[in-house]
Amino acid sequence: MTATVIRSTRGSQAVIAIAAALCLVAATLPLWGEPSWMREFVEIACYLIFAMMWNLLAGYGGMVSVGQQAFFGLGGYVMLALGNFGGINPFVAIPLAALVAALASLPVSKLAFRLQGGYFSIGTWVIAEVFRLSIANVAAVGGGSGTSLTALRGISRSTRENTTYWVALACVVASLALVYLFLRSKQGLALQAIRDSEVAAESQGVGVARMKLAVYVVAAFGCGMAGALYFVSNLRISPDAAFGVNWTAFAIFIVMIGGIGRIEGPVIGAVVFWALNKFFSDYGTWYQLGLGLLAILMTLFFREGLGGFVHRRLGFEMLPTRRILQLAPPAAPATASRLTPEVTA
Amino acid sequence: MRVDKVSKSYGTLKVTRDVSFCVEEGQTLGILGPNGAGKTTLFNLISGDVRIDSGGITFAGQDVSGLRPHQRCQAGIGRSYQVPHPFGNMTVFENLVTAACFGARVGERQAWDIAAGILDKTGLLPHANKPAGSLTLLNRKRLELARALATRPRLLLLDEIAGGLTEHEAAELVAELKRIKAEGTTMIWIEHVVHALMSIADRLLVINFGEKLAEGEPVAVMNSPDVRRVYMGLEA
Amino acid sequence: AGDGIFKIGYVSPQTGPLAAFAEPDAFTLEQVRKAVAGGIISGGKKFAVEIIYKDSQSNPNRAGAAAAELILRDKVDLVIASSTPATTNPVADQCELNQVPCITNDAPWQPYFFGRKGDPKVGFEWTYHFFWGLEDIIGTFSSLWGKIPTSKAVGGLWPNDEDGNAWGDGKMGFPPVLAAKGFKVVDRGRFQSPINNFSSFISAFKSGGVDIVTGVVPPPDFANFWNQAGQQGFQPKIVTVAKATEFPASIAAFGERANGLTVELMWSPAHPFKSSFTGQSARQLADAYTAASGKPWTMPLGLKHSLFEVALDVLRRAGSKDPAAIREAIRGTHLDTIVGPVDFRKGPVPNVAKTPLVAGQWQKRGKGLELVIVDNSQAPNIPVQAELLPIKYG
Amino acid sequence: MSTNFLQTAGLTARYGDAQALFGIDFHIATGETVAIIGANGAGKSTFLKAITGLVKVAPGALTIDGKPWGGRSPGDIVRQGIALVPEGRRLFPSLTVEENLKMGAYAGRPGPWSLARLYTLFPILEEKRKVPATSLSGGQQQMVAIGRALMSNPRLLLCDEISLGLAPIVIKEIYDALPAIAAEGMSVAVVEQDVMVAQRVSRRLYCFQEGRVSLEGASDGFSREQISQAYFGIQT
Amino acid sequence: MTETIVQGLLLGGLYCLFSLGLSLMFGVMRLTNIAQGDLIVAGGFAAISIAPLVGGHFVVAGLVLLPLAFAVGYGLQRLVLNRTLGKDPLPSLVVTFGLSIVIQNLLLEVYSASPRSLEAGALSTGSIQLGEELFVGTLPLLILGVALAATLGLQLLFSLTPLGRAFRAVSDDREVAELMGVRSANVYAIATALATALIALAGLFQSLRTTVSPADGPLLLLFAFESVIIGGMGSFWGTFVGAMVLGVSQQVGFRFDPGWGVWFGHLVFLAVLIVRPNGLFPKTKG
Ligand SMILES: Nc1ncnc2c1ncn2[C@@H]1O[C@H](COP(=O)(O)OP(=O)(O)OP(=O)(O)O)[C@@H](O)[C@H]1O
Ligand SMILES: Nc1ncnc2c1ncn2[C@@H]1O[C@H](COP(=O)(O)OP(=O)(O)OP(=O)(O)O)[C@@H](O)[C@H]1O
Ligand SMILES: [Mg+2]
Ligand SMILES: [Mg+2]
Repeated sequence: MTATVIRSTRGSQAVIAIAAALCLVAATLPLWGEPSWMREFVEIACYLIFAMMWNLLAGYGGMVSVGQQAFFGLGGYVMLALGNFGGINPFVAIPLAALVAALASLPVSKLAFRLQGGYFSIGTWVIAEVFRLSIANVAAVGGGSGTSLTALRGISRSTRENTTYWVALACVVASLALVYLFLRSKQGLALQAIRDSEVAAESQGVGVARMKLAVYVVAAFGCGMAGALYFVSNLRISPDAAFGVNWTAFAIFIVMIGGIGRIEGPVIGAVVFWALNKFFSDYGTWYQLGLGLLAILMTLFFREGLGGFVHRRLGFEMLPTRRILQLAPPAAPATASRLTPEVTA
Repeated sequence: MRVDKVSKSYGTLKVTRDVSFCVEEGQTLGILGPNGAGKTTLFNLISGDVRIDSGGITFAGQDVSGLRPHQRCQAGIGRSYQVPHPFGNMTVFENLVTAACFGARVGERQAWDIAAGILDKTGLLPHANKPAGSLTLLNRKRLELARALATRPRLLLLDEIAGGLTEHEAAELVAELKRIKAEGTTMIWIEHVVHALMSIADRLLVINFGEKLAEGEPVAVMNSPDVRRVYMGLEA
Repeated sequence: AGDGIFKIGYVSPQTGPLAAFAEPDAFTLEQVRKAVAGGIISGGKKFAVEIIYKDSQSNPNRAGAAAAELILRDKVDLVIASSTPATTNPVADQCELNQVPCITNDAPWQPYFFGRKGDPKVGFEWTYHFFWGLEDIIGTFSSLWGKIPTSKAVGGLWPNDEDGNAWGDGKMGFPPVLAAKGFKVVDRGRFQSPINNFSSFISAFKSGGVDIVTGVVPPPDFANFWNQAGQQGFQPKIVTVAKATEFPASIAAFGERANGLTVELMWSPAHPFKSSFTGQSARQLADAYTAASGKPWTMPLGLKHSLFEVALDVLRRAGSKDPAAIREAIRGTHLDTIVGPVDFRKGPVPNVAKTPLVAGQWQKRGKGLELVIVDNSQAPNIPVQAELLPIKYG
Repeated sequence: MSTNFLQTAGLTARYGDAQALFGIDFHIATGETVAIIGANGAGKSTFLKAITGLVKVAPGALTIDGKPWGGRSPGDIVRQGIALVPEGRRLFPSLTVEENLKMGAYAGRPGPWSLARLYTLFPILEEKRKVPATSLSGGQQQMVAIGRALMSNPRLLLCDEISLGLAPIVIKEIYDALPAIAAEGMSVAVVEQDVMVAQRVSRRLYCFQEGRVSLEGASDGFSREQISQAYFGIQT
Repeated sequence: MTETIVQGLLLGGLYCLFSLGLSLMFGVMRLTNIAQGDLIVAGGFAAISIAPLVGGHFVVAGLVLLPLAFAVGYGLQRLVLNRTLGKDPLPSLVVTFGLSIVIQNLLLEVYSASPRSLEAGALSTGSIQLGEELFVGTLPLLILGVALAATLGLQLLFSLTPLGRAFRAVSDDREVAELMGVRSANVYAIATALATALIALAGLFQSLRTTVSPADGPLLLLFAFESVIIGGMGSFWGTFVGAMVLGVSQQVGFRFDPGWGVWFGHLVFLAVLIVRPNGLFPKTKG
């Protein structure tokens, strides 16, 4: 039997086309935009990548980590060390730093995976603290006081800013594409299966332990990348800034607003977060308090998030991962007009 | 496939005691026994969901007792659960695609074809794009079977898939199982619906209190006084 | 439309553990805004002055981001910042990278300069700082400690942060100088703040015969130390710990046991200086603050005030919004401020100007405690108000 | 004395999207013993859960003493004197035998049953009262489960497959205790897979099939064939 | 060395108070309260605010604070946390995490970032001399005593009273417990109320022993958490011992090098996790 499977709709194709066009326009931003826009983009890009990784872990892998800042900070410090001491261009050091974070997550997972549920969350936090305290005792990177990235001194401001911006854009597009393709692939199926029932997934041939580890490592890679990127643009690092739990706090906020367990969730959440930040961040304490409250209210009363809401309203998924089996291939013109078969096997 | 003196305890409760049996390739073994006799536990031991305390399990000449469940599945042991465990948020079709991709280790495209074929055969095709969580119990049980089939098993473990079926449905199921059997698949089937089991099993195994009570040719087993008393509750 | 307006960006830790430093901000800003309400004359033209105030949340990360926002979004002409290296360093780093003039204070110059990997031969291009340095505080403290007979054994409480690392540094910090002056230093190493148990310090201090305790310690840690010292019967004669005992609010938390604590004093109502733009004396400024806020005076009041004094002076002399012109004006600063003269031409290293430092002691005056000057060895022009008293134990 | 103190009319129940009961009409009189039989998944347990409030039903679907009680919390129902011995015993593992029994009295209904009286009924439990409940043998655990339900001094005792996983001899022991328990005018409804036992202990009998009542009437009024028919929907 | 251990045990007393509430809530509801540390800090600030209103003595402040905290905890569980319970741990984690942020910023707004402490009078520096060089502070000793009493009290409550049975029963099998007439929503609320009272007590002692400031919460949570895991989940004596182990480990770390004390505590925690994933005294069921 030959199956016809639909993997995207007109709507979702339009979304992807629009996104691609936006990316192209965005790539030319340094030619016509304000430097401050680039700066804002880079910052929000770091939050977005971090939040996407958290979503992958918590929303798809069922691992609610409060310690991803361990890899964020590690990424930042490795980038700095490579740049300041290794003489490597910090932009080149970003992927290397992400790689180191991914490698570091292997032994870390051995510890963290011994805990489940809420204990996993706080356990990962303890591990992040161990990272923070360890780095804080390394005098070469300034100990508890932190240090500055000197490797970029001497490069003109506009070159530095434009490059940072392009690198950030590339990182965001790459992470989004990676997550999207991953979730559309076989592995994505396995991940969803694990989320629904670990026992059954295991009995259907899915290597649950390996899959979870893979997700954890990928998330560490992404978080490390976000961290390296952030500190390339920020130029100053300290253990408290790099390993602060507020990174995870913002990620949780972004994901809960946008909709947990959906690819577009963090993107929507990040846009909302950016807007809130722009208009309210000067309210300091009250702003943060409001974010916390909003996360609570979303969880209690609006768990699908904005992404879920939009999905219900639009009637189609913006970035679908589903496989819809076309039931009667030749007939059913009504469906065919709405749905476009993408792949036929 | 052979099971050699396997035992399992939960705390002080010995659920399986030194059970041994073997199934020839292509044959169908039926397992009977009162509730809580340890039948499902036996399946859990074979599929690897639960580790055995002692004894060994050999499948197709390979000792599988040390393998993880997913490895056993990939080795060809497919199972369905007594309490259905569908991937509730995925569609029925995706449930099967997952099983085919990872259990039978085929590529996506091929998995689609396998999945669609099995859906057709098991009558789930109309439900293909529904979330599995929205199925009725009956269809969930069908899905259990379909998903197990999608892993292309050489040995199929079926846990009470006929329970609650009407006469007509049960007959259809038996016919389907006979087809599967004819393709050369080995089966072990736990079932309380005795007549359905009788119509397909080559041999029967009766378990009581984690121990083998009787084993052998179906009619002979069913007529043995022990079985009539313990299982059917009939004073022989 | 920015012509004719000088924009000053101001970063300060309004919230977070360092918030005590920002307590006088509201008062200072109001005072400055009133003073420049009619604009200032620079290069013969009239400029309005706009001040944009950002919170660092006591987080170096936020401080850097706030500076970047000021530079890139608000397009400020001059960035100023103050209160600990955690604020000054990231802000100055941002300014240096974005080529915007920057003036900071209220952080010893060594953590500022060397903490930012500055080279004494080269200096920085855009960023300037005025405050005292470790040589002043070491000088003041050692002079202070010589005033009464002690065992000359000094116990150090230096945490693992910007300040602690600089103060306790084996080459630039307290230990070598104290050793040269005949003090014995008992240093158990940098501790990770917050820390809730000092018993290992206390037993080391006791066995080392320590009579003098010094350090630069966040208030909660010091509270722990001080309580536990009491419990363990450790009774040093002198306790001179920076940060923890600088602020009336944290002193109030220690209650009676704050009596006799000593601290470095960078500004007080008794300082014989006047504001360059309000003409107030130090006493008048303190009184005005107390009248407006109902709170006792605190050291950052003078420091914040002086920061704006320098900023406004620089802008008056700059003559235009050109960053280079503003930078030249900073370089040429020679101004008598409420914390003393600021002169960037002399500095110990490029980009740094020094202001005077004395030492004070919390002494019982009437019902409450008051911070009075007890040592002026490093700044003889500031008069001493009282004798140093050893801490009394009831 | 055929006052039907508890009655259901057109009772339906669902688990999420899956409907499990499709309009059950059931009644039981004070002092009456009724059996419910049916295949796996027929909905027997669900029916008992619906009565006790664990599964939500429409207010009018369940009447106690002529008043609607559907949709109330399990606590409200137990205070009305309806106690359930749940399927699979479900003792509290971290409580001792005696603590488990005391939990039964949590609702505080006055009545004849006390720890002392239970211990005379099941002396073995007094011996074991300090040990964790789950370390008992299956039959003893079932005694605890029954005792726990009795401690609430119910007017109606619902027993869900209390013979599950028990040796026939133990089953006999427990069912022999039932008349003594019911002697004081307590109603009893037993769910049982073993038809013979069900017929023996009850006065009337309901047979469930796929969420519907397929047979109802006096227990001794049915032939084995009739019951098989109602049970599986097929001829054995 | 003796001194290090004695000091470690005294520190453990405080950690034990930090962690009992966490242990209780997890034991009854499988709920991990990320706001634990911030609630402790809030308790400390509440005590500081109440003390001057009732004449300044901390004992009186405590007597006012405890019922107040009980009520707050009851309301919190009834109105907020009960909605998050279920098989999926995510909602309760996100909500308590959000709560932690809300509490921190609320405290910052109300009390500012300045650290504050509760006046303990002579108690704060009082001590008992045990050996030539061995002083034991009266206040830490009192805290250890209270921790011991609280552990014992909880253990007795759980093992001897109907409420304790209900706690355990609901934790084992909520559905069947409801069949017995237990109102689980209410039982949960009482558990959280008790936990919150303990948390407030911990906060009171924290503000007596040292200072509290709004940003302190997360670290306190980690200490509480480590105590619970080291001891083994769901047993109060385990938590007590876990707190002692953590206190002594940190103290040993400090003795070795003041920069590594807390770090060493974390390391011991991770080591326990590797060697005995279920803690030193896991609760055995069945
Ligand atoms: N995870 C477990 N922990 C403790 N006891 C268990 C566990 N799983 C099963 N048991 C016990 O093992 C015994 C056998 O259970 P099993 O599920 O194998 O029975 P079964 O023969 O499949 O019964 P049924 O016909 O009802 O499906 C039962 O007494 C059951 O309570
Ligand atoms: N918690 C649940 N969630 C979803 N469906 C359920 C649940 N419990 C039972 N069901 C389904 O409801 C239907 C009736 O089940 P029920 O347990 O009442 O059957 P039963 O007659 O007691 O069977 P058994 O003899 O196996 O105990 C079945 O289809 C079952 O799968
Ligand atoms: Mg079974
Ligand atoms: Mg049942």
